[in-house]
Amino acid sequence: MNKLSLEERVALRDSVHQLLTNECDESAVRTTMETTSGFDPVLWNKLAEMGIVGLIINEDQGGAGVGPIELETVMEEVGAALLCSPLLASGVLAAELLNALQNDDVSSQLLPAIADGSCIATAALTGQSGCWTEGGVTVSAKGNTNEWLLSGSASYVLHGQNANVLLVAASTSDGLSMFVVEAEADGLSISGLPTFDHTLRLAEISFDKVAAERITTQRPVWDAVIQALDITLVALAGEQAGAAEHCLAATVDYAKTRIQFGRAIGSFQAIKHMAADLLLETESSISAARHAAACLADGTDDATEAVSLAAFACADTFVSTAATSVQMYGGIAFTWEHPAHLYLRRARADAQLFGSSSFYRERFIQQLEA
Amino acid sequence: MNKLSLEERVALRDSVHQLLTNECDESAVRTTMETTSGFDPVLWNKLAEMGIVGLIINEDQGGAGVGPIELETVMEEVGAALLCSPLLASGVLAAELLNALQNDDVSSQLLPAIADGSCIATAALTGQSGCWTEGGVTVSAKGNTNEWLLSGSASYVLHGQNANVLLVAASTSDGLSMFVVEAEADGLSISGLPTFDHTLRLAEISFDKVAAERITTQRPVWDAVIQALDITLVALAGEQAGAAEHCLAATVDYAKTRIQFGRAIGSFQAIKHMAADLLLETESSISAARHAAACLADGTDDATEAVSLAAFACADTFVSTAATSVQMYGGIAFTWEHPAHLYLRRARADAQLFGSSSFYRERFIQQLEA
Amino acid sequence: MDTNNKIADEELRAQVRSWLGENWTQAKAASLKQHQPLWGASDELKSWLAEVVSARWAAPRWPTEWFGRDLSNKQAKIIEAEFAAVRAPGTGQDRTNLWANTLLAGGTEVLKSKLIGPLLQGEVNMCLLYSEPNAGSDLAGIRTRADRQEDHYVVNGQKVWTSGAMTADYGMLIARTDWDVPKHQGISYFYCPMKQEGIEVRPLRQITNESQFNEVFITDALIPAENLLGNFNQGWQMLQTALAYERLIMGEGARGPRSGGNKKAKNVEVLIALAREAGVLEQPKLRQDIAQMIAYKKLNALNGARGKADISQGASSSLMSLGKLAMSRILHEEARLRTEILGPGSLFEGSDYSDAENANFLTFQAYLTSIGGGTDQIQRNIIGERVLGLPKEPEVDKKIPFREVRAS
Amino acid sequence: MDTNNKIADEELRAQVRSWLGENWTQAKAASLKQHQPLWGASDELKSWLAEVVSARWAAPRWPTEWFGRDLSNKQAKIIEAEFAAVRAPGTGQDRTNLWANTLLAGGTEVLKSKLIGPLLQGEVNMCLLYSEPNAGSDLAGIRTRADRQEDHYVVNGQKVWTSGAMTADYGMLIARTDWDVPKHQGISYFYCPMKQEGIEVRPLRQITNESQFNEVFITDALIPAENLLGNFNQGWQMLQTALAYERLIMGEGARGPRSGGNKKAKNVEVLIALAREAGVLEQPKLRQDIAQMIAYKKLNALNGARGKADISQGASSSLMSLGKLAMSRILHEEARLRTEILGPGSLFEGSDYSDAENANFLTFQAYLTSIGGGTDQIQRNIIGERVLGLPKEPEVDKKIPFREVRAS
Repeated sequence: MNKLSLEERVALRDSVHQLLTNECDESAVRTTMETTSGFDPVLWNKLAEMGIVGLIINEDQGGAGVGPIELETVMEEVGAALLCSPLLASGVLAAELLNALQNDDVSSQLLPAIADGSCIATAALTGQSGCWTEGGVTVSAKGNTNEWLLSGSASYVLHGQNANVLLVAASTSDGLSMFVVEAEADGLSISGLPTFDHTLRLAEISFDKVAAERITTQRPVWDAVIQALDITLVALAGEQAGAAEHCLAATVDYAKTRIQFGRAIGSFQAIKHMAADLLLETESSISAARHAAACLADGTDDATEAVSLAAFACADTFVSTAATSVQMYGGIAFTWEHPAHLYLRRARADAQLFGSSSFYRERFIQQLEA
Repeated sequence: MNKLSLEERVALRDSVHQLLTNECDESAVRTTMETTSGFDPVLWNKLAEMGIVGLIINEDQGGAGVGPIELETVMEEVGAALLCSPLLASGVLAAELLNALQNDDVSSQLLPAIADGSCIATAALTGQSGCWTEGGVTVSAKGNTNEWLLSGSASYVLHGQNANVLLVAASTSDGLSMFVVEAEADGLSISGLPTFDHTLRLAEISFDKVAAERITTQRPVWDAVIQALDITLVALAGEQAGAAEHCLAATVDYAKTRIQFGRAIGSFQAIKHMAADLLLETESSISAARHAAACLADGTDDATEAVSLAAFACADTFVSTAATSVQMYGGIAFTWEHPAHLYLRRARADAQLFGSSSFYRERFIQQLEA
Repeated sequence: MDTNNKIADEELRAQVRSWLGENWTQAKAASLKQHQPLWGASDELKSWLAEVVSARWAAPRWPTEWFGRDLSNKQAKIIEAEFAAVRAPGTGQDRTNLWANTLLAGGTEVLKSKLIGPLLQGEVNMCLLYSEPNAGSDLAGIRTRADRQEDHYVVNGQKVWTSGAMTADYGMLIARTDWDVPKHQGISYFYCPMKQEGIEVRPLRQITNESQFNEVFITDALIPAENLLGNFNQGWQMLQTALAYERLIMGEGARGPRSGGNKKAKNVEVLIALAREAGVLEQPKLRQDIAQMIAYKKLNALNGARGKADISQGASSSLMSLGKLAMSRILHEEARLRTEILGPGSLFEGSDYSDAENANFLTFQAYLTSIGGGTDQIQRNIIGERVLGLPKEPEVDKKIPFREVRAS
Repeated sequence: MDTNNKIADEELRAQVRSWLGENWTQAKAASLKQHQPLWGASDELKSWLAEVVSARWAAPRWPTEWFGRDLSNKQAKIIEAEFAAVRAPGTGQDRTNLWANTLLAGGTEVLKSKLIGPLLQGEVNMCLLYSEPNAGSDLAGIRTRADRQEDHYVVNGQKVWTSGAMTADYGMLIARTDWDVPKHQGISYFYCPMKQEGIEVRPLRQITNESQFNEVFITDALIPAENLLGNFNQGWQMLQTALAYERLIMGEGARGPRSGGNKKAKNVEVLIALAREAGVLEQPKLRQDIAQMIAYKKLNALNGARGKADISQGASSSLMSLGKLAMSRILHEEARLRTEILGPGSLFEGSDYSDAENANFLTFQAYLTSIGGGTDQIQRNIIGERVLGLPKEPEVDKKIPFREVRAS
């Protein structure tokens, strides 16, 4: 994995910011979020061309070959802009899962297409319970070296309805394995779920003896899943921190110009103190996300601890910042036309995507106890 | 049990208020709290003469024969004035425990002296764990009908160092029983504990084969203890609500007169909004304490639920009001000479005396589930 | 005197009971139970109200020239009790009919003669035209203007957060009539006819994806001169009167269970049931949070009951002003808990996911309480100033001509 | 130039290393380790500082006429690194010595000649005479007066929250010198001699039952005219300079672990250990709360590290202004958790109950952070205004003569 220099990272961030400013303003988000696929293929291709989709895919597989630090940087911009895309599903979760499984054949087969955006991949790792531990898997596989059939169901599959390829965790008589399933496979049924956050796409998938290719690996499979989830959590933390920072900045701008009682409302302590408290939260979330990214990149001992911290700190901060901003705006944010509720919806969704804040707080203290 | 009319209750409250204004101002509290006994015998006698010490003791035992409603009313004044006295230990907990055990001989022997203040009684119900359930008892009794000997220890005994008589819960081979022990009995060792709230007196008591009189009763003993604890909790809730209300009122008065930046500090939203939020809390605590008292007096089905609610609502409110008031006062409340810390000390003590808020929140939801 | 009153009380009770016995037939009761349209009264209700009004039961505290009986509050309560006993609607409008009370308090004879009867009879639909995009917390900052021309006023401006504007016949409107005096001194209060060309009503889509409110665009709309309430340029005082009626009505409605909390409120059980169903009721932290939330609800109900007991009839209670702030916390916290109970199940919307739908709806709808009708922040100012007596902030725009007041 | 500098850097490093090798003997290191008195420097330290000063290592960034070497920040850091490597104190005072920096910035030549050397050598004890009973949050509201009489000022008034006043030789004092101009414009800044008859120092007993601070009563105390810092009546500006030094020093000190949080801070383990010892570490709600509290601490440390990395040397960081607010929450929450862990065990005080003593002490001591040096409320104003750029409140007393300003 390479690391960009600070200057290169700033340039990367600027270019993403510029692209999203041009192609992903509020009106574009509102249009895209009401489409069936929930993403804009043109923008998706531009992101792929820019190297964003393949950011953490090795250079020899067509990716940019950088790591969590650069990913987190990009995701702050993604969060601020409320980008609708399968980036997290395909370019992060699925890509890192393939990286982690260290099966060169499968990686060579899938990663280049993931990196150039032509193949959208995602991972099916949990069932109805939405429990992101090994026990949450509710797909089982039967077969032998050459032929495997999957049965059962998976849910909360990010952009499952847009995927060309699914990476599916399934239990076998030998323990857990990962499988590759084509989206068109017989016996596979993918249903989009109606999400409260319209910028999000989730699917439920049922498997009725679906033919699948087993990904052989030297690693314990759930370890690979955890590696993939950890970088996904860091990316999500970046999205949350960037979005929270954006919410606060926009609200503060409004508070400077909205006049009531002959004064800008931001001159009232009620508003000013809410903003000050939120600044502490948003700055802390940025610190948490960046620190987790740095720890993952450096492979420090406390990386998992840092990821847990970022997971709950950023989730809680985005929710509270988006929620408080509605209160600070007042009536205007109670209208559909105002963007505040879009952020609050995203914040509530992000806070549940891969497990709750309580789950990660518990994981955090377990790591501290260890 | 009689109930006073509203007018009589107002008169009772006024007379207590008058007495405490005269004899229990801040300087009297500061003097009394640094004495060994931690109460003023002269004021104690006046309270007894006024009927306050024997408030819930039947008239035929020398008491006023009223109930929780009147007691709660009085306790609001007691809390506001930070009265230092064994009222809760002797006139409430011990007195109601005797009422509840329904043993006429023992009651006739003890209650008149408790009511007139000449005998200070208290109850030893828990050990080192401070757990106010039957499992928390760590005194055991051996003997037969005529002769009982107690061994073990009790702690958190309210005004144990001032008591003439102890009511002691002890386990026997037949289950739990209550015993009367004279403070001068052989083998008894009473050690005052150094309390952070200087207006409080607690003792640890060890029993080395101490001769005791068993209080025979038809009721399950722990039921009687719960009855006594419930009215004690209501009295404590009244104390907490009255004290919290006083804290807020005093702080608001200060905020009206303290000038900074050419304005009363109470004109700043930061202070004003803290005060408004506290008013919601203090009014709620008064409602909770009075409602619990009314439910106990009427013996309603949900009386225990109402007591639980009052227990945690009033404890939390007094702590948060006293703590927030220090912040609102600013530097001046950081000095020993300012009374704010006396209330904060009392609030922190009251919140632990008979179990934590978490304990009563759990009891509350159990009652709602039932 | 006491004896005289007692006889009158019993006579009155007998009278109303007998009248109800004759007129409140089972058929009417049945017809009124169903088909209550969202806005405006049904024909059946209107017809019943007409009977109540003509028998002078609708507003018994009011003077006899305005459909009333000049009765004391105590005796009016007797009538209300009899109506309530048979579940007949229509009396007590001297307490609960915001529109009629405001009109009676400030209307011209012409307007009162024209509308008080129809208002009591449910013949007229109404709405409120107070808030504007730039005058929310600061209602006295309104910029909708009304200019006198001969025997009417010409109105231009925009109002927002209006419910019922689509069906309303009249709106109670505040508009600026003098721009050269301080902000509170140049406002007038009108009954504005809504069915006219100059009034355009557009539904306002809310974050809940409902449209409970409207925006109202006003372009050269006309108001007859006799539709002025209170004095010209003294609309702020008239507004305070109307707001006081509104708070009184809302306060009674919002206070929750009448008993101090003896009965377990239904939504309490719902939350515990929800947690049980989701299999998380045994989680100790959640139990603490649910207990605390239920406690907030019970304490608010107890405060309401205590406030009701404390205050004398008609007076506003300090406890009442706390209710809105308390409800705001309760609703936001309930939404948070519903979300926590559902976990990832809260991600969805639509009729197949009713638990999620409830949690998400409440998350957004809670702002209607914490923002609508004065934000929590404004409410804390009110409590701090009016209840606790803390001094007001310096008001930079209070004494200058409105023309010079800074605006967004 | 780059090459020249590199050579100079290495020369400098060699120079300081050799000097330390000769002068920082093991005996000195040992004598300085022990017996550090609470107020003021020990004789051993003073004697060492005198060596450091005369070798011009104490304040290398300063001009040569004031014991310095006129070095760049980068080269000064080389000296600091060498001193730190052998744990020798005394250098870097051009960053850390509040008293000397303030004096250098604003003092008269007479005063600088008299005191700068002794200040660097630890020969002079100092205290701050800023706050007054009626000027806490509003420091510009001070009422201690200084009146010029011939070649000195006569001072009368009262100061509070002074630490070290008992042993101080001088206090940095602000006093009002003109009552007829607005509040910020009539203040002057002095080095006030403390060992004189007109100064009475009384210990202030705190709620923690300690006496870390004093009240200082000033009655006709005299200050020589040359002890004025900055210009007459421009003490407010001088104060801002002094406060900026103070914040810089405090900020560096308060930022917590230098690494971004790679190492588990010691007090984290203490809290978990405390819960384990009390047998409550397995309670799920407590685990959540402890995790959150540790998270607050780590996040604050991470913010500090990020702020340090973000800002260029010497500049004040917006993240730094958040640290005080963050610490306030952390300390109050830690006190709450310690109390919850102990339960009824928290009721006690005294040396036999050290866990309770810690919990109770911290409960009170936390206010030193949330009130001292500007309350959390003032701090939120500062963050809102200086960091987020929100407008100030109307200031009613800013432009009127101080004589007319309302006081308590």
